[in-house]
Amino acid sequence: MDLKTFLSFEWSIMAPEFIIIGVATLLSIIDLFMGKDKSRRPLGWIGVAGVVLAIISLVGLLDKEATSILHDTFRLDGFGKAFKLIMLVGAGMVLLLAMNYEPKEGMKEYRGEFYYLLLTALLGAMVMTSSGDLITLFVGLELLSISSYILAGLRKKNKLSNESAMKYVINGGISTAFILFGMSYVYGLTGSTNLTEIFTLLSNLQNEKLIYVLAIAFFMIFVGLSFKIATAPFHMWAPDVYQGAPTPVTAFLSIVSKAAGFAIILRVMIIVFGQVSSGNEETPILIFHLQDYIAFLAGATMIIGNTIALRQRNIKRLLAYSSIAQAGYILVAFASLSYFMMDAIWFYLVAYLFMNLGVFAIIQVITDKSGSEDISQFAGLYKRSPLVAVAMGIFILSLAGIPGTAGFIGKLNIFLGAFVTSPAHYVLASIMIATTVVSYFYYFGILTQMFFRPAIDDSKVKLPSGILIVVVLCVIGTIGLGIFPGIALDFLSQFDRFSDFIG
Amino acid sequence: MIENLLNSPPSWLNFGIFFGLATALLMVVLGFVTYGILAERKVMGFMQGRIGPNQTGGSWGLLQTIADVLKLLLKEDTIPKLADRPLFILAPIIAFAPAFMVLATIPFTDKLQFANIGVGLLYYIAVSGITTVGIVTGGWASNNKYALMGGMRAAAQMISYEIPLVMSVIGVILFTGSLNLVDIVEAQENVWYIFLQPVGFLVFFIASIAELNRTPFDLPEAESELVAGFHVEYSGFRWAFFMLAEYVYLFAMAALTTVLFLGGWHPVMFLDFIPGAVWFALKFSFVVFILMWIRYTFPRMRADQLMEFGWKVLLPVALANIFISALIKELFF
Amino acid sequence: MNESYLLSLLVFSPLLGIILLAFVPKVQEQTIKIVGFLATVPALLLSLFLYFSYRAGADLAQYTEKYNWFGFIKDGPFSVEYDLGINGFSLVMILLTAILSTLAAIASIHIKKEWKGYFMLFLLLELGMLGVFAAENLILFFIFFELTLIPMFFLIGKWGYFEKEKAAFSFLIYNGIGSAILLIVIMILFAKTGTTKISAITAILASPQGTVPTFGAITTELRYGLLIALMVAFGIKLPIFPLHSWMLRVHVQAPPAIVMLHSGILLKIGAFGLIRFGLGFFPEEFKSMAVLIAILGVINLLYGAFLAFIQDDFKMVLAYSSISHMGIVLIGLGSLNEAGIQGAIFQVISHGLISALMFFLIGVIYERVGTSMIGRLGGLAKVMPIAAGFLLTAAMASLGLPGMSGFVAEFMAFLGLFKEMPIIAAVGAIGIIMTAVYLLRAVLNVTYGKPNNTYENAFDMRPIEFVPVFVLLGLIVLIGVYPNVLSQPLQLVLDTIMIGLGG
Amino acid sequence: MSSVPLSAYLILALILFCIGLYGALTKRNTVIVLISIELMLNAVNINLVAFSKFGLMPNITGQIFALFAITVAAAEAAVGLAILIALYRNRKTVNVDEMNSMKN
Amino acid sequence: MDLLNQYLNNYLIVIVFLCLGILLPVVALTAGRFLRPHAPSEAKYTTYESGIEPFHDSRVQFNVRYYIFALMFVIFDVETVFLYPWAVAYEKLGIVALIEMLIFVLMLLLGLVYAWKKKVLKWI
Repeated sequence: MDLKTFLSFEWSIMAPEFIIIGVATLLSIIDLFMGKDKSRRPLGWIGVAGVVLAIISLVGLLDKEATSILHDTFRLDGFGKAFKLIMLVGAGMVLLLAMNYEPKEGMKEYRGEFYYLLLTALLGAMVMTSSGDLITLFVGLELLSISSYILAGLRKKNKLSNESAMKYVINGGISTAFILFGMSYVYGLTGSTNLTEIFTLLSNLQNEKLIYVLAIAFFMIFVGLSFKIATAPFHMWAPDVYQGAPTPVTAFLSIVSKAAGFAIILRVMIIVFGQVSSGNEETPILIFHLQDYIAFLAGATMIIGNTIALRQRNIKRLLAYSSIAQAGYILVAFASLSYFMMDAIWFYLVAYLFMNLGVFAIIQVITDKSGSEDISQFAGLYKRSPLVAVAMGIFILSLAGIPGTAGFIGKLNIFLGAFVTSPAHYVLASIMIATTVVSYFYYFGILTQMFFRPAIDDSKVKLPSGILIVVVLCVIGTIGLGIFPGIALDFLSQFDRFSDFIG
Repeated sequence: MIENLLNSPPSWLNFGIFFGLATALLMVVLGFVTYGILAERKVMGFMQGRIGPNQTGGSWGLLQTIADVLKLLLKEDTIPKLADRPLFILAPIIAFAPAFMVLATIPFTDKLQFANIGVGLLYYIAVSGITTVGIVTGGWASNNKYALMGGMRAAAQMISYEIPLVMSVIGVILFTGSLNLVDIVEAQENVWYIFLQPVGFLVFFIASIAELNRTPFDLPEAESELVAGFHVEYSGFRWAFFMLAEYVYLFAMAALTTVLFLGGWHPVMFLDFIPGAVWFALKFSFVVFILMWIRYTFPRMRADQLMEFGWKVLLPVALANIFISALIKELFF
Repeated sequence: MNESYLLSLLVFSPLLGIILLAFVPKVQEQTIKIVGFLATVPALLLSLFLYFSYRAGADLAQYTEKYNWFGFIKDGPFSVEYDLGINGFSLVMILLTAILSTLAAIASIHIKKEWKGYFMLFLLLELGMLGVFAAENLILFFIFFELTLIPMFFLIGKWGYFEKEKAAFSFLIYNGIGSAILLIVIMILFAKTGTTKISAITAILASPQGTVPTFGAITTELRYGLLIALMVAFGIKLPIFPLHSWMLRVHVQAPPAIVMLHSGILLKIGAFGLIRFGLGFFPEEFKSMAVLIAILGVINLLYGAFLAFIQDDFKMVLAYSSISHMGIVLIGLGSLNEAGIQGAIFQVISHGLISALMFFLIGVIYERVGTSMIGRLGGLAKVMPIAAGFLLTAAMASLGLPGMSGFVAEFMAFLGLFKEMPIIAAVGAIGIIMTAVYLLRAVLNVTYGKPNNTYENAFDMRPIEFVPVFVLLGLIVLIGVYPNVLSQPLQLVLDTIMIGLGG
Repeated sequence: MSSVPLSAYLILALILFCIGLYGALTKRNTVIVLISIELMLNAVNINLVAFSKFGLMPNITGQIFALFAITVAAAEAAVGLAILIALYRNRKTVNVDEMNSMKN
Repeated sequence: MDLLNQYLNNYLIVIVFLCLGILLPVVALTAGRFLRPHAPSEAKYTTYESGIEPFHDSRVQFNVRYYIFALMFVIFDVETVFLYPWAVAYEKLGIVALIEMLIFVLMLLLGLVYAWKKKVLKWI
């Protein structure tokens, strides 16, 4: 590559990434040379400013045609833009949470690290979302994962934090190995790591044996990626990690990391395996052969997540199982492989972003204040601070999928996808709705605590300004998308069902 | 004839021939070690104003080392009962085998080289790293606090200095465009890399001393504090193999320095009537002498100085050197 | 089509009250009560206006409202409209809702705490109920349907009696299952037809298969499956025999004003849905299951009656009597002729009025004497002669005394069934007698039985409490004497149903 | 001697991968678990390099991929060990099954 | 074919060296076994430590610095994996690769500075 080609690339399409990496580097340097006793809070604002800047630059790129640079390794298409938007908004809000995260011990010295590790993790997620090459994809994935490992263990003096990080590393390492193993087979069969090339090469594959190998590769990658989104069979880490990690990190893992996980699943699965012929007359496309297995995993995830959540007393652990279940719902959208798949996943992730982030924002305030994560800390919240309780109630209702909230429309979209295919996925959708009803038990259990039970202490819960911003944004998002889902759906329609996904 | 051999398909016959040749080299190396040790003592004596060994085998003490070896061979071999027996036995072998293996790729002259492999330099660095494992294993298996401390220190030191070492040669690779040692030597036909890469050479040289565990960087076996470091529990021939490994590395490292920076077998200026092998031997001996010289004239460093020097001075310098080299190459070549 | 905002105004008028209440300070109890009451009035006035203008011959179609809401495909199928409209049946139901809501607001004087939250939820509940009847779009219907769930959960769980939380949860879970099943049906229909407009779906389902393009085959099996699912979904709400246990708890534990609304309207949503969707979408299939429905009706009738006979708690008696009376609705539906269906609809409305009256009176008595156990009551006629007298009158209405609404409804329902299935009807008739027995036993015990209680604080009815009683009794008698007030508006709907049934 | 078939490499890689997986799932000592994970990752590298040399469409990309895999594996191991050290300071254990303060 | 044979032969030589490297200690030690005396006594097999028999495992917990340096080594050593191919192919890659490498090494330096500032590089 000579200088001319190098300069001929449209570097501007990487602007959001550049901004994030620049801010992350800047923050790490500032943090390094800052006095020990100085407050790190301004750094958080720099981080937020960087994320906002990145969002602005991304919005500026919205009209751009799908473009690839760096020999097709980086690709900005509708899919990338849409998912990056979720991640950026999510990370921005998590930063606001992190600035106001004040646990009883073990956080003071590492506040600076928090911000830039969060940004590098975000960078990994973004790179992953718009990569056009297995290697880039993998590097992005690992940038996200490794940053998250450290983030989970950031409270170095805290046992739970250590343990959660350790478990995260072990599980993450195993899943990485699985993904890589699968990818190595894909590479072996095609001799290329470029997604577009793989797409064309594999669609011409006819050899039965090789298709068999490909199916194994598919499973390895899928199982490995299911770790990222915390679905069965790799969900075991989630409760422990969610519980032990600092609350903003938990929020990050459950939102940005999950969105990234789904982004990579769609990228890899649809592009790499989307057109592989199965050698079978009836269902000529391999992925439709494997659909039932994905559906099985989705079903198992929903059942496991929702039933085990029933007996949790720790609020973060409960939310962990809830997020497993929610991932299962989104997986239903993937398993049904319908016309609406991408839209449904995107919309649900947006809804999930608002509702779950809101929940974590309030959880963070409550648990910081009391030092306990037991669900009983929410008792009488309505008496103590009615508005906070109402906001929390809205988020919980949205998670439960009650109409009028974004969560409901998201579920609607998923159902539509599940039913519109032929044959329709009646069983899967039924499991989904049945487990949703099961989830009422624990979601409304939280509401019971907040509204029906007497308060332990009558102290007011006051939201710091940063968290207040997050909560207000999330309420607006949750209710707004519940009542006017057209906003998001119209926004989505400009990508035309991500038709430029495969370039 | 050797050409034909190399071009023939690999077979057991080849294996036998190579084996014979390698044994010959081994003998040479053992000879070097024997007289290297003697030379070291003599040079030491000379520098310290005394005579050194002079009784055994004539007036210069020529048989002194041989006597030492025999003594070691006949010495009773003890393995402490608390030691981890299998590892204890294995450790000297792990330490020695790579030391000998690295010699396979060193080109002594354009003809006299055993294995001309494409990634010779990488091979050298990679294989030599294994020795560290042997040393740590020895320290660990002894189940002795001195030994363990020595082993850990050795490991810390060797890995710390390995980084400047590998970084410093990048300049050389940059100018040659190859990892093949023969290519590297041939690229120095006109000008030696010591002139193009003075900084690289300096870093390399210092790091190589540390890698060899020689004074001023001989912390792992610091007699006065750790008794003898990782091999405190070893005696007899097992101990001898650690020593042997050390001296074979001295040989190898001096050879590598010659190859990388001193133009290998290339003659100085017009003196090309003298065969390459002699030139190589001369340069090689010079390097060995310098190494000995340093050993006797410098005091041992403190542990903290040692580590911080490696990380805070050598590594940044080596990194900077890479870029200056790249820029020079970009601008002037 | 005229642009009219009347229906929106009607449905969302309680929202105004909610907003106003939000700004009223918690301590001003009197203001809250007045605002809460007044907020129910606009809906009442508007619905009365609609009723009388319809009686005067106005065309209801002019009130239809339709706006694009959101679409899963932009400008294509799979979009959802905001679509309100009424017919005679729903008009009557809206009127009933508005009247009962106003009366329940008056009855809410018995509530003891947290007026503000109570009235906000109360008005939200009213909004939901009004919306359910006005929705012309399945998704909209479902949203309003679920919207009733949440306020009910809180109203029961917070302002109920001793086992309120348990009652709230069982209400939530049963109805959650019901609405989940309903959602599945709605989404399947949506996915297959691409629309959620009720009239459009009716038209598509009515036309023979293959004549109208759909997005998936609607096979006969699917139709039966959907119908059964609908029956289960609405059967839970109604409640039909094996799915009724939640409703007992709610009736016993919820505050009286809420039970008025619950038994008066919420249960009727089940019947409404069954008629509107079950009968409206799948008339053919409904026909072939008529016997089953009639049998279920008879079982409900007898089961409710038997169990009501052995209850100690007056509220339980009324709860089982509700089950029993809902059996009559089913009997009417099972007959599938004009008289039967008209009877069913009459029963829906009549029972709405009667049970509201009964529960109001029970609430009055409970407030004075602190119990509703028949064994501990007795001789109320002496202490509270007026209340006892009204109670007796209401019981008479309930057991179908001629001249009151209950009689008309039961008479027509049985008339219809005797025409079609005389044997089943004969068995069912036993239930009518049972009704008289258990009601008289309970009421006579309470009014004239031996007083077991000292009734220290008992006083007779307050002036304000006369308003609901008079209004309800007046309506009951009006319908009983002059059924035309109902039958005339319903005629058009009945004709449509009969055409759907093929004559 | 040059005719070692591709399948031999693949089987070797698969065996290594399985050994690593077994170790990662069953061993108590976290260090061993981390090493097992490294083993799995290196199995992948064997695969990649074998494909890159003897695959259906041999090219250099596989080796580049392997390089990245090595780097990432190193980073992961480094982070893993760092976390392990922090954990050890707090808990005085490196056993996986003693990390149970969050069970309920 | 010649090239392939050369290639293989070269590696054969490496194997030969490996064998020899292992063989020499084995042979020497085996030979030594026949030559050296064997007169065990209790004291000879004690651990060398001030004359008092240590009564438990001497694998004491050592300073965490060792680990941290090991971690640093792993990171920096692996990064050189990228520098070597770049250096070899430098002529073909040219200025663009130089800039890229500059960024890469700057990142490395940043890491080094980070470690420095965090006092990781300080020995005891």
